[in-house]
Amino acid sequence: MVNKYTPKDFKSDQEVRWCPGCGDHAVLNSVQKALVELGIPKEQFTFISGIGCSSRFPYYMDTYGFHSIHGRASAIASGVKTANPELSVWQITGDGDALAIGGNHFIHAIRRNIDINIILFNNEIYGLTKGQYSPTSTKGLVTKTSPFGTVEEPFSVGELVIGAKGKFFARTIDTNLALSTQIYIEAAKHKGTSVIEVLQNCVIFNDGIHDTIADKEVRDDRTLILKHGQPMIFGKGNDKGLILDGLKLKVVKLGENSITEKNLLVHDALEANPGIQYMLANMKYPEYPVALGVIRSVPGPTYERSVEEQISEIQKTAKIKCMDDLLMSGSVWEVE
Amino acid sequence: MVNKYTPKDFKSDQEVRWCPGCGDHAVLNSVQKALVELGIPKEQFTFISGIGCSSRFPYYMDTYGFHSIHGRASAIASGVKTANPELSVWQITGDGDALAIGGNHFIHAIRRNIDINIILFNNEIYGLTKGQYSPTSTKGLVTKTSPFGTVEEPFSVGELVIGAKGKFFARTIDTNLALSTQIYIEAAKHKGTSVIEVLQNCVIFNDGIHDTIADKEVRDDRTLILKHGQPMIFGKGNDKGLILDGLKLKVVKLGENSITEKNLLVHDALEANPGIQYMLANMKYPEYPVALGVIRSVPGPTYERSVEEQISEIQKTAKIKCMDDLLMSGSVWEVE
Amino acid sequence: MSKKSGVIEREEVVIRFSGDSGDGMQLTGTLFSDTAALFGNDLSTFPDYPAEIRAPQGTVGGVSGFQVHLGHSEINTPGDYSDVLVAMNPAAIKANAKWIKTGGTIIYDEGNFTEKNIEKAGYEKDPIKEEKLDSYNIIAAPISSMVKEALKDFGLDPKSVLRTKNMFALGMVYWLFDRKLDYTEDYFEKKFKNKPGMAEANKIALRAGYYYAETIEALSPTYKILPAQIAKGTYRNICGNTATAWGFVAAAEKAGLKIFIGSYPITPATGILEELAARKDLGVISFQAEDEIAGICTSLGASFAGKLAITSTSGPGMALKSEAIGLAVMAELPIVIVNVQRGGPSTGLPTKTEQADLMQALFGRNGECPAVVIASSTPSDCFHFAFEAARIALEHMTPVLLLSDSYLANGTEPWRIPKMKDLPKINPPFADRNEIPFLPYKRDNERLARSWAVPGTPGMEHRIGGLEKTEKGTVSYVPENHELMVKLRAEKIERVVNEIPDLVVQGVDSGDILVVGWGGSYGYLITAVRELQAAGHKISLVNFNYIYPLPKNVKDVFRRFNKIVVCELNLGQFADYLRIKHQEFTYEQINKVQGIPFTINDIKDKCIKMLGDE
Amino acid sequence: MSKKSGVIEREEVVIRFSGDSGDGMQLTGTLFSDTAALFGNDLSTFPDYPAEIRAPQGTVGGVSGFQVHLGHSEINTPGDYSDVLVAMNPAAIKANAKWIKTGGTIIYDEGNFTEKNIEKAGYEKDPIKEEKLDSYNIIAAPISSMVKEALKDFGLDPKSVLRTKNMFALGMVYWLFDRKLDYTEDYFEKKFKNKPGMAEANKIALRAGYYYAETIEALSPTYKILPAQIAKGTYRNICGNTATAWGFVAAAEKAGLKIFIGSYPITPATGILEELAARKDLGVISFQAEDEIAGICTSLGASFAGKLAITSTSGPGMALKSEAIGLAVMAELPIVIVNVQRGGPSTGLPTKTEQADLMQALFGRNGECPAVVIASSTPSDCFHFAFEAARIALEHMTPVLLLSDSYLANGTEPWRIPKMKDLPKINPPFADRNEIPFLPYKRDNERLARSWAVPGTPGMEHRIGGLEKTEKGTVSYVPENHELMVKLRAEKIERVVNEIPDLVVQGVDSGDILVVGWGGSYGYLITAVRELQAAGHKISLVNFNYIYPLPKNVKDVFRRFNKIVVCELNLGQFADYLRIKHQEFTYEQINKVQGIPFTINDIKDKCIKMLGDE
Ligand SMILES: Cc1ncc(C[n+]2csc(CCOP(=O)(O)OP(=O)(O)O)c2C)c(N)n1
Ligand SMILES: Cc1ncc(C[n+]2csc(CCOP(=O)(O)OP(=O)(O)O)c2C)c(N)n1
Ligand code: SF4
Ligand code: SF4
Ligand SMILES: [Mg+2]
Ligand SMILES: [Mg+2]
Repeated sequence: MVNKYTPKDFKSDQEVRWCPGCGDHAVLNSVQKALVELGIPKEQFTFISGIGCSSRFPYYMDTYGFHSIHGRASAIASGVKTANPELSVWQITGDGDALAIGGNHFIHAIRRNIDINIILFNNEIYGLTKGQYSPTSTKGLVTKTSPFGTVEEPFSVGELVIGAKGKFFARTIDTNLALSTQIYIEAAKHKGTSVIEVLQNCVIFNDGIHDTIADKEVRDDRTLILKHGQPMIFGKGNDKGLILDGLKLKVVKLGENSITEKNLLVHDALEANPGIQYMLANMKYPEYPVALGVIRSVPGPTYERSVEEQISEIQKTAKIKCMDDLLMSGSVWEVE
Repeated sequence: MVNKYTPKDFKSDQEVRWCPGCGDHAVLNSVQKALVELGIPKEQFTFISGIGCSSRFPYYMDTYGFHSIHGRASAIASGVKTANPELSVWQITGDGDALAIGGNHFIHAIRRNIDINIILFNNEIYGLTKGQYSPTSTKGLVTKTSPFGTVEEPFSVGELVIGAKGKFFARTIDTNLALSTQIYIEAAKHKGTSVIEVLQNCVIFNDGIHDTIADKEVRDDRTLILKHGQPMIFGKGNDKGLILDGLKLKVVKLGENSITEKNLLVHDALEANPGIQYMLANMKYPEYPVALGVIRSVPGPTYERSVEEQISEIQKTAKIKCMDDLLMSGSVWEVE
Repeated sequence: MSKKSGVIEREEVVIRFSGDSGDGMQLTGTLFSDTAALFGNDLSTFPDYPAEIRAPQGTVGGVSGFQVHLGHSEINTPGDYSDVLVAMNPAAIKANAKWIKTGGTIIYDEGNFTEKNIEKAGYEKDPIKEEKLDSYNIIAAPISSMVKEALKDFGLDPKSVLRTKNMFALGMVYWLFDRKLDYTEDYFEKKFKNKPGMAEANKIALRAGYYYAETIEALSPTYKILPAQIAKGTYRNICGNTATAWGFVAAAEKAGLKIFIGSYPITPATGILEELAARKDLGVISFQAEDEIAGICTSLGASFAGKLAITSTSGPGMALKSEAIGLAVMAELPIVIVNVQRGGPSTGLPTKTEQADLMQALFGRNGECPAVVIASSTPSDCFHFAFEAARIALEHMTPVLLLSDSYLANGTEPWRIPKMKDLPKINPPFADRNEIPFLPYKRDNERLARSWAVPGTPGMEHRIGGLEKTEKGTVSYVPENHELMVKLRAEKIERVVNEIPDLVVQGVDSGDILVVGWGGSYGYLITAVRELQAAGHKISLVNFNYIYPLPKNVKDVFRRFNKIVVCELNLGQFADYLRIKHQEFTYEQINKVQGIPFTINDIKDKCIKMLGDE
Repeated sequence: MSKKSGVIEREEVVIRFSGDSGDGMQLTGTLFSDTAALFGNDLSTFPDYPAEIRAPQGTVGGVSGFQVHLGHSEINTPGDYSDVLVAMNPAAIKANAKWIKTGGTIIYDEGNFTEKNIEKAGYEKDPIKEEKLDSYNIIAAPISSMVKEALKDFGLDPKSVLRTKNMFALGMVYWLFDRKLDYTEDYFEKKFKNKPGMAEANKIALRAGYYYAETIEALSPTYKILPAQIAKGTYRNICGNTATAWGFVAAAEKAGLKIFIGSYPITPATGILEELAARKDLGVISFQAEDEIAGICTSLGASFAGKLAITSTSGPGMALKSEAIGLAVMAELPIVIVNVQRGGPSTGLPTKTEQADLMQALFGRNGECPAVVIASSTPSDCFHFAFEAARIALEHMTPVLLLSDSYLANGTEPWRIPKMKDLPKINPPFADRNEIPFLPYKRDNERLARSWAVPGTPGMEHRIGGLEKTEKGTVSYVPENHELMVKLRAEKIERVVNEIPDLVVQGVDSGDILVVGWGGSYGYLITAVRELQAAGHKISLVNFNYIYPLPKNVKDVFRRFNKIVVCELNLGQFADYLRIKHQEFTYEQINKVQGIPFTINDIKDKCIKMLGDE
């Protein structure tokens, strides 16, 4: 298939206003690259965002876009998609937008399995309001509203998504364009709510928060890129892997204790029972590598298609075909 | 210890207005019984509810009570407890109140691990508004707003709680007073957010929805009452149990295939890794028995105490001791 | 069926069915009013039930009532005082004693006037005596024992037998008003298609009551109310919530669009969502959202995607929607937000009626945030104003707030069914080809409405949002641009005035008193004003449906009366709004904040006093 | 330090620092104003920055400014036009050209006026020429190259070197105004305690600028502004948000309570939460909630539990809180809800100022839902009105809405520090022993406030909630009870009037024009009015801080002027409110909705025109 578009076709005429060095620039690029690969007519793309630095995203896309209000993007996107299932609907949101004020709409969109693609920019901070902690900030983080360190346990995005009946969850790093692009394509193809957590760097208010695992130097050893059907292998020299030890995951060195690729867990993103995916999503450095890639991708009926089917099913046999029929239905009487 | 109170001490002078036969009556009784056992002075008990049939609960308790607005009980209770950690704070809520409109406050209270006890009356319907489906209604349920059956996947309460970093989750049935009372006591003793899902019958709008498992005749065979440190045994004749089969749970018959009590899984509510508890919380009849009892109970720091400690830590060394100090701090100058 | 003596011909009569929440009074009242309507009476009904699903049996708090006002002449309210009270228990007497017309008829179920029930209702021994109702026309009917008797060989369990008591009572009332049983019998046959036993039992009880009434002949005088003189046409009974839902469906058909309703249940608005959820036959998409915010936001998304967007709620839910209404104003997307008002503030009196959310509708948002406000005034004209709300939203690209109330929502009246071909076509300003490149905030000169380019349309990709912006949609903090946009948005709403009808004065064109009402108090006000007119007073009524903008001729109407009296079920919100918009007039007020409608006498007495003050 | 020639003594002067968001203009302005304040000038400042954290470098959209108005006489606004503009790049010229006084001084960084930057700012070649500023006092300083030079052997990376440009510019300005460098040097020593190199680099740049200015002597005339004639006492600079936070802390101390603030960050209100989060030393509990609803609800819980409950937000967040404010009204719990207003509607202009949330504060709730509304009017009196809001909430058991705005929140001025012993004690009506059994809605006769029994108090167990209820707290749908409660809640708020001060007329007691303002426009209005008074006009000002209820003497004041002109940054909301409350007067209006404050001339010109119309 020859692509009809190039990434440039998705660039709007608006100046990009993120801070120089902000991870958001990279996400914008990878999304524009991914859209090219989807074979979807440009006019079908609709980007819905809430409020936050990341939520400025739709302005920079030459697609239909709605920069809405803080926290409500999941609800608006749900409405768009249910109203017109033909559209390719993308929600752009931040850790505050999706998980603080927007937490309820987020879990309900996921529960309903509405076919929207949610890109969650997780910089573990409120960027736009200049640096207050968010529901994903590490405990102890010093910010403008936690001058002595937070005392709150953060959400783990993957855990919450799966807990809300999520069927697609992936994780990527802003700077990894190739992986990100690939994931956006898979998310778009998945039918149902897809949540992609992007570990995004905010150079101004939370600089380097993902460096321990995202830094070029170390990322091969500290992250594991999952691929469906492939053994869970990672490390600079592809020398490490994951096995199951009782009910827990365990990092092993290939070659040591006569462990070979054969012994490693093979990633099954399609498995409906979330047990292992749940553990994968939750892996934290230094005990484990942080899992990237598509962690869970389970097929299931989508809300908007079920609604569509129910309506057409009912219309097949319905006696009421138009408003006049409805008006005259039930008990009516004539006055002469 | 001789109990200072009897359940009657917790009955207010208000007429109980639930429908005759409603499961809420039983919950009221078991809670009143449980409070007696706690050795807490009566004036410390504070009941916070949202709106719904179940949320009328505080009126019937002779304690401090606040019947607030729909969906906000978790937030109000969080405020009460953080403001005064000495109080014993109980949140009364329904499946609509906690999981529809109140979903966000619910997951955030849990994430913060504020020491409140949340009794969630799950009748899988909106009772007070006369019978619309709720986020826990089984797919396909015909209700006033789903005249052709719902097309939505319901939440599983336990799954959501654990996904939100929940540390205490228990399940009981309205009619099982002994079990319920026991669970309320354990919930009260647990430090941190305790969520108790009560399978409650709404005789008017969703009658018998839990009967498949809750009916006297069948409940021994279709439910499993978990006890920490005890093997997972159930059935009328204590003849069935659970084992782990690979990564999945499996029902076995004791005696068959030479399986004895020894082979069964032993319940560990204290285990921090939620793997098995997650599966237990999710068990559905007919494949499995439905799990009752305290499924998860993991200790951890509570929000309100951490706040308290941070403040007293800071006050120890703070130079500003009163408002006058604050006013005179930083750059000030004299005009003579 | 049978001959009667002592028949009294009446212009109109009010009957109230009252009993425990479990006694089926709502159904009884509905069946009675349907029968009266089919007979050709004009009528108005009002159900009145407790907020609890089942309040404690036998107590006043648990009483559920249904009032029907039927007549040969035009009927505009469910009536203040009842001619006939059917009381299924002592608590029903307690709840209604002061609302029975002197000398009226009370039918009660003797079998339920047990010591226990009498005490529960707060009486010592004899409710009739204690209420000093002895001289009324009292019919103590042994309803409970009669149904037991009638169904004794029927094989029903005792509970189900007693559930037919209401049909026995209804049978008696049918006899009293000389009505046929066939509509009611049909109803049971359909309802219990799969339980023929239940259908039969109810029919037996119904007939038993009818014959009992005939037999005792205590029920004289019986009433005869001739069919009303109403316009030719096909009629049906309709309540406000259904009429509202249908108005939207009609508008969607006329606009060639599908409806999307995103809502969260709340009393007394839920009926709109429920009716639209049932309209899958007409392609309605109903989205039961997780809360009111998601209700309006999903709808707003659907509006962006090109649907006729609706969201329905009541006061507290309205509060939650206010931020998103602001977004709709800013994004200039069409959406109708229905507020079926109930008693407030806060959770207030959820099942009661009030008109106290007017200021909230007008001003309850941050910033300069204008949106059209419309109010329905009768159960059946909810259809018309829902249609109008949708028309204005779609053609002017604006959110429209539609106010109804608990009284309209649940009340019913006969309604002459319109023909769809007689309704105007609705023409949303869809962007067309020659608008490429598409400028989202470019306006047409007449209405100042922007064009609507729906995702999926090639070449019209664009971005909208809640920040201030230029015509092109580009975010702008330029001071002058902001002021311009603020004024354009206000002016757009003001111009709606060109497409709404003038106020209609009911009565003389000038005179002593102009009664001013808005929305759902209409029935009471027009009845009171007509009675005062009949008594020779120079009094007229205007009832506002278009609240913002106000009709053009307000000033012209107001200045022709000596006194202007604004009547509303709140502390004076519309009066205050008029003070803002038409400061030049002086406004008297009649207010009531009791969770119940005005009574005709409320209005008449106060107006007469004011006439005297002249 | 050095002798100067050509010194001009001035009453007051306005200086504006302007540059890219990354140029550190906010810090520069703050350091300058602190130094001026320490010197004894009266002053007022206003920061003005883009909504983006870093808008694209070099563009007008990315310009960040900080204006300081200092004087020997009383200063009430940050000034309209600047005498001195420091422009770090061409875009800064573009953004400010029309706000420089004719003939004023412009200092700009030559090194940054590259072709690329000139083009980015939208100029062809020469910003000064293109803006026709040639005849002004233009100082093209090679700031970038000078700091490079000054720090060349310092071992700093080039980026850090360039970051000291602002200090070079500040040094120049200090020379121009003959100010000392020591406060600024101290600041850097403290700030970079652990990075002495950075401290030193900034100090070097600062001094380099100072000496450069001295050397070139182009900077004549230099200004001399003597210290202001202000009351004796200890002073500090304070911005509105900090003053608001401190007002609450002071009130808590005077009430013997702890503060609980539940809030969600939102521009421009976040500063209040941030300051209170830092006040753990004084025991403040700050709860960063998941959204605005949780913000107010956690606070309301804390109020129930006996704390001084605060929640702070801005317009859109206010919309979300409206349902819970209704609950607070119904439950009659004390809580202060702060709205730091910004440009609206919807997300609007988040960093700009406006006064358009007044109607929302008064009426933005369902039902008859009265709450006290108060507005602050200067950065420093935010302290007083926060204190007042807390006092009224606690003593009258009611929610209080406190309105501030973006201009007040970020603006600073010197403030004479009060002594805590001079502030009144606050006495919440805690229930006492002889109120057992405790009736939650029993009221005291004077204020109609209910008593406060806090969980944990033995024997006072009780229930409150959002449904209508009796004095005992029992839910009640009785019509007359509802009306009674509605009226009692309204009357309770009305009675607050007895405990607030009368309006103060600034100027003659009667005359031609009464300028009416409210809240944050005060500084501009008083300056304009004083200037008109000085020119001999019979004009006075009243500025409202107590909005609901209004002070007692409004009528008495209003009737003594020929014309009343209501000036506000919206389309006329306070004017409309006055039309409701005092319909007997005619109100002229001066309005501006541009996201920026009035200018003195706006007001003066319009007033003069009205005087002419007389
Ligand atoms: C109703 C409302 N509440 C609060 C805000 C202020 N606000 C805007 S964005 C934001 C959080 C931004 O954080 P996040 O979603 O993580 O996005 P980021 O800026 O980090 O990309 C907040 C609190 C708002 N605009 N509206
Ligand atoms: C803001 C708001 N929205 C909606 C409602 C209407 N409402 C009251 S209770 C309820 C749901 C009740 O369901 P649930 O929480 O499951 O409680 P139950 O009655 O089943 O015990 C709804 C939708 C309300 N009172 N307030
Ligand atoms: S503040 Fe942080 S998240 Fe926002 S644009 Fe700048 S770097 Fe990005
Ligand atoms: S409606 Fe259902 S939940 Fe509500 S009181 Fe009745 S039985 Fe209980
Ligand atoms: Mg973020
Ligand atoms: Mg429920």
